[in-house]
Amino acid sequence: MTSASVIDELKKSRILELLELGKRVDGRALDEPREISIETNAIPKANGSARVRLGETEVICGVKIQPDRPFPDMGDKGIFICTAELLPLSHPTVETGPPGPDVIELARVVDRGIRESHMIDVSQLVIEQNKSVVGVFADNVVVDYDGNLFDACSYAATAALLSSKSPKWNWIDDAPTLVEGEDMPVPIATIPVSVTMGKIGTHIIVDPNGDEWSSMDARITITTDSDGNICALQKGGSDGFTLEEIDRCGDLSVKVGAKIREKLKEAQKESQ
Amino acid sequence: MTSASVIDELKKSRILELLELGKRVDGRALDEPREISIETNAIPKANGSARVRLGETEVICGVKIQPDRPFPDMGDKGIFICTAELLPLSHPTVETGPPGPDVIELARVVDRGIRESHMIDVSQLVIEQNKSVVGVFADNVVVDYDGNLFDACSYAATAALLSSKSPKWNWIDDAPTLVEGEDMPVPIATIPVSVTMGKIGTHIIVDPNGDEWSSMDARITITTDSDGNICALQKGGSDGFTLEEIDRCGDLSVKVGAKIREKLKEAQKESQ
Amino acid sequence: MTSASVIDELKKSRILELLELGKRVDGRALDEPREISIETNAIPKANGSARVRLGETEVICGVKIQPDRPFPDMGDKGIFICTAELLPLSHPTVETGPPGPDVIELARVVDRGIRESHMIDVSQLVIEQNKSVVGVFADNVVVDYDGNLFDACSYAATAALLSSKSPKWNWIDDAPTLVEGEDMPVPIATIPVSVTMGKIGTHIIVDPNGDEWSSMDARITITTDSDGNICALQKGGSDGFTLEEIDRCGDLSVKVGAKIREKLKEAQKESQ
Amino acid sequence: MGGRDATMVLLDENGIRCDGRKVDEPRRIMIKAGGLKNADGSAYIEFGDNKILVGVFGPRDVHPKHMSNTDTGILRVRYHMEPFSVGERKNPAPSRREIEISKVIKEALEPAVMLDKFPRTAVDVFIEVLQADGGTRCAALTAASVALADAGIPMRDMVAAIAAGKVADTVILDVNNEEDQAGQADMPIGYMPNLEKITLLQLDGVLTPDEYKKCVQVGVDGCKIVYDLQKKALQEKYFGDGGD
Amino acid sequence: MGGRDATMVLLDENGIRCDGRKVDEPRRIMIKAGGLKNADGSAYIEFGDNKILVGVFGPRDVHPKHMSNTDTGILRVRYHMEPFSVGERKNPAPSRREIEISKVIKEALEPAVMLDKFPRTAVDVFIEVLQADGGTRCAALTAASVALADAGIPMRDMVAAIAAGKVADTVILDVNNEEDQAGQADMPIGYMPNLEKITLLQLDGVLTPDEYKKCVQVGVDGCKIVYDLQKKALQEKYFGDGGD
Amino acid sequence: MGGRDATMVLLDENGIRCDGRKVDEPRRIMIKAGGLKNADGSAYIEFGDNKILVGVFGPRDVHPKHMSNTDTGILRVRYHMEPFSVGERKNPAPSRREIEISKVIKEALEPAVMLDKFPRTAVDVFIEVLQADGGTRCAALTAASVALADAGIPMRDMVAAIAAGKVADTVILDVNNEEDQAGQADMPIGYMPNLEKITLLQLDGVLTPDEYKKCVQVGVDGCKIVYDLQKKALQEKYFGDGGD
Repeated sequence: MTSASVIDELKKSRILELLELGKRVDGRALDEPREISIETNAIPKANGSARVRLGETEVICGVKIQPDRPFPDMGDKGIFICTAELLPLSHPTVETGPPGPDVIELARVVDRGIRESHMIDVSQLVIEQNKSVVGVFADNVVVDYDGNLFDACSYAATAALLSSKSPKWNWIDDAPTLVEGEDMPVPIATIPVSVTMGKIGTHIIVDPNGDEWSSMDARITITTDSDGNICALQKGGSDGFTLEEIDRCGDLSVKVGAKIREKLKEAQKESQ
Repeated sequence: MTSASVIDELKKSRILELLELGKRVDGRALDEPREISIETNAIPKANGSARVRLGETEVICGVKIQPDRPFPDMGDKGIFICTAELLPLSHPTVETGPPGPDVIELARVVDRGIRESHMIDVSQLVIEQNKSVVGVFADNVVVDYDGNLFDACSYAATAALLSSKSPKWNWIDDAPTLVEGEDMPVPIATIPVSVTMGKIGTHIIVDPNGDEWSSMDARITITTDSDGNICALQKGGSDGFTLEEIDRCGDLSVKVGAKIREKLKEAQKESQ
Repeated sequence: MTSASVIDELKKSRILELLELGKRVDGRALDEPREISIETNAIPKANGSARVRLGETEVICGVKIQPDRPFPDMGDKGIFICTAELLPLSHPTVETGPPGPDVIELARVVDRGIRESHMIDVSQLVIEQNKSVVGVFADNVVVDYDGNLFDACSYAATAALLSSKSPKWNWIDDAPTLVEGEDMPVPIATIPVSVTMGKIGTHIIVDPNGDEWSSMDARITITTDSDGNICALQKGGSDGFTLEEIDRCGDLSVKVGAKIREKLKEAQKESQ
Repeated sequence: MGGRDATMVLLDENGIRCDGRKVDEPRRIMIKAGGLKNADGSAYIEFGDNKILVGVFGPRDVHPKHMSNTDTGILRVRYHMEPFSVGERKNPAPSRREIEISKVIKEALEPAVMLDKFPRTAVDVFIEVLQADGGTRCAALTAASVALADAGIPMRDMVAAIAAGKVADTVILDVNNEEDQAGQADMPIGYMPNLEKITLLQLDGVLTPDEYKKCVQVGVDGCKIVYDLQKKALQEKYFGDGGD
Repeated sequence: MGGRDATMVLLDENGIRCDGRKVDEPRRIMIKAGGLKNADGSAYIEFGDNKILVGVFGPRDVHPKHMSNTDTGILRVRYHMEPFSVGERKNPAPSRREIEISKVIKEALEPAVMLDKFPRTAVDVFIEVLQADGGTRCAALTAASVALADAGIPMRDMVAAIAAGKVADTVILDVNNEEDQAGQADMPIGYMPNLEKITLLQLDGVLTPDEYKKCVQVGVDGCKIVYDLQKKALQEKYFGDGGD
Repeated sequence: MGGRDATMVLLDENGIRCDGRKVDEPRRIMIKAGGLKNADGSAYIEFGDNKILVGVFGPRDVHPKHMSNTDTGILRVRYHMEPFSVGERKNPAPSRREIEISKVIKEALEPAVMLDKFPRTAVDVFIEVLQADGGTRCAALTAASVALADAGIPMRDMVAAIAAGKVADTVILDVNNEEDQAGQADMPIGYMPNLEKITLLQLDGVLTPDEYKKCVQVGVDGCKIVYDLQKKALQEKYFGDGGD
């Protein structure tokens, strides 16, 4: 997703010109995210799922819940893993093959935002201590790219988890055994919301679209929880932020995050 | 094995010209496979083995039989796996490294032909239900290439399996334990025979040699069992077949397959 | 580390010229290794460690000791594994990525020299027969390259092992359980010393430095044990040795090895 | 294959299958042409419980150059399953099964695409299985044909695909997952109705020679039903109706 | 994060931390510029129990050529842990964590390096973690800045780095391993004191908005302490003293 | 090495080894030059229970070009074991052992091949171990020399190879699998009899300095026996007889 063509340079100039006037290319306010649409249960055979559109970026997340062996020295906790993948049909520049550093960072940041918020109470996901636990896998696939995958994947994973039903297993004859008809919601403690902000020149914009994404100098993704606390953060890009900008981004993430959390709650309600 | 040189074009024209006259470059009838020679026990230290020459194509198959853990939810069945590999000494164009799509397809088609015929009765290959089963591995290596690896590998694997002796294991002290001196033939239910046909122009030819292989428009591999039933099929190549051609290939596979099955039975007798 | 530049050719001529006069580029005698400095406990959190400088070649070895599962059919023996890696900061030509044949050979020769000397008595490294053993991992990383990594890595691994303290585990409740405060030296049976000799023209030199290494025609690494016996050997490079040269190299390895063994013993004493 | 699970009733005394269908009745099929914004062409198919998305890019340059062909264009196909598309979470690394199916679908599409119209370049077909039921390769091939047409790639015909098979000693159309697991045979077929050519054909399971011929015929007839739905999907996108 | 181990006393009644430090006190930091013979520039840092070696090569040609940029130089960073650097022996293959940290450090260094001064070429920064305690990425970034300066790469400023965090509901400077495992939040910060820019910032763990702002401030102040030690290390190498 | 299995009698009171051989007696060796149809040169060897096939291609172009050398030809060697060649089925991926042996055999062959006669090109030697007993590398090297000669590659000499070793405190020729597993030392030797140069030499196991010298001598004498069989194999192919 890097580029240095003449067109890109022109686009960047145009974006910057508008920002000097307080405007964005698609008419949004600087602190305004794009329209979010959330469709849950898009993959009915999965244990939970969501299809999220953030502007023209589109992500599908499917949740699989299944017995697993605990990690070493973590026998009293279940497993939560969130991944992200750019499908090659999402953009002409995406290549198949093992993920590069960009995609690895994306997956890890989305995973960490949800993990550090303690959204999923993994202590409740134990079938038999030290032997068998429940694994919750939230896999994001990007099907259309128009910037800001961090937030789109985060919302898709969160919405999919909120809509998930977990089967129940008992430990019988040294093996986890499915208990029919006892599906329950996944134990949810909070609803994390990530808000990604780009820095172009000295301007901070919320939820950069594809053109803004390739023009920006630096970015920051801040995740807040239902209490309005900040629980994860990742700075990226080839420029820095002043102390004042970092503070302002913190405030923005709380404010914008609260509105998006309401949309996630709505989607959760509709899914039930 | 792809090519587009002038020589190749001339070869193809010549092959096609002859076919219009009902003839093949090596003088065979259109429904006539090349000479097959089968030498069993070529690798005495393996549990079974065969060296097969189909014209100038040559394949060695070695069978290894050893205790293994069953696949999940398959605790009452042993394991049968058949592979195929093109050794780099078999042709100047073969490259080392992980197998490409052609070789992966080859291995999977050969495996499926034998597996779907139910040649090996895997339900008899259980040492201790859900804990330990017998694994039968038939590994083909191609040492000389002159077209039609599908059939050459299939005959080599089948002949090697027919000549195999399996050790016996008992379940003692939570481990499979070898019982000396109780080697027995592998449990065989039927003898599958694959017959590969190429389509060049509108002509269908049995067992294409190397030059025919690189000239053909499409191919079909059909496996029949000892009852003369059809148990596996794979179409390949960049052209299609008419419904009538598909029917005709089915008949050919039964007719030609029956003759080749006799050769495999002979080789089995000689191996004992 | 291959090269064929004009400078390299000139260097080789100069080295050879001097050798004809019985001299080396850095003033050493032909059978004289470079200065060796050994600092143990360079990595205090490891179970043992050493930083070794052989001239301007520098290697760090860290030893990790931890419970492991025994190899199949080796349930009455612990595990010893020695590795070697060229860090990319050690020389401008080193590339990241999976190790090439040169580095694989280096690691295996260093491992074999120590293993075949029976330095570590692996029969004493059993926690519970067939279930749990102690694994001793000696990992070498090269931080500065100036030729002869074979000997530098071998000395680093040997010094690190001589300085190692192993924790103790008991088999309790089907798991290895650490016994606090019972760290003991690793069971050492002998001190192996590898001596690498290069052949340039008809001259045999001990411990080639970087320039000599890229100029030499062949090399031989011979490891001796505390009894002055020869326990491992590896010939390398694109030329051969006469029978007489091989005999002479054997004698050199015993003579030079004995001196270096004293340095390793000193370092061991200092580490305690 | 071959009576794997004897306890399941795959066909009742009235000739009704485990999911309520008649022997020659396909599952519900919904095809949508277009949908993706960045792809040059795309299609989405629901074929029973299969949900598959296909995106097409090209003709476009080939990197590295030596992979291109001066005489003809090349078709590249990747069939890929999402981790959440199957019962047990799938490992994200491409499996040998996915590599084989990619090749089989590629060779099934090649006779339909006028590759000689775009020498030196490549057309890429990316197939994403979001949810898998039996018969993903037929559904994928069907959708890929529509996506290629949607991308404006010059074509001789479209390939329609569906599986025939055998359960309870009866030849059936459109094998679902249970029938694939517990039935006697599965024969995926890809067919170009205008050119009257079978371009994909596979078989797992045991058939008598007569059943074999019947299966091929039943499959070809089924492909014609699928073909009508492919055309309808393109008409809906480009003329705003279902071709009625 | 977030009170993982309730039994450990991370802060006693006198405001003293588990390793005896005060809340705003960094661990012992020792920086040495140079040291490696083959690298164009190098540095070694001990930051608490962290021991990290950094070597720099370049500017030098890029292979393959198409990875280079005609307008600007490129910076390449590899963060790598030795197998023996952590509690349980690390698998030698690069982990996803190492790949992410390499990227984060690269982007933290880029604003400091005058990349436009060496178009078409690359500067390589190789970071080797010999022994890991909490905060390896801050220690690595700090040492990498010194190694770049030692290599004579033109720079706008150096990046100094240290983590702020939260234990026992108190904001602290320089999180060690125990505090990272059992504490409530860890916020690594990289800062250029002259340009007044934060170039690395991450956070794991829960902070109120006020604590968040306080953490950033405490971290920035800590970076200034580290910055003095960086300058001192360079002065010692190049002028034979500690700048006193 | 070193008396791994004390219960096995490796040498009886009459100086007879576990497989009936005398101390200086090689196993049965059968060498055939040629045999493969597509390779430019080939050889097949049975050396005790080892069965090894070698194919040679070249001199031929090198891809990618930058791997070639304008001054000299290059030799590439791959030593590879079939999955069924050893006791327990071998994983098909190349092992580190196979990579090392490939390198050792390559360097053992290089002094024998006139690489300067074919600059810019490569000769490829593909070694396939069909059945392994002790001493595969010596058998492989022996067969590779014959295959190179069969391919018409210009050579200074052929390399013959065999192992010396030590069992029951006695130096022996041609170590078999049991002797390798339970014996005291294994020393594979590759030797060019005309040029009187040792080009392959390895040792695992403990030898006194005197035993070391004796092993080398015994091995070199053994190589001369092997060398005669190599020449005989080529004579049989090219002159239709065994050189009698």
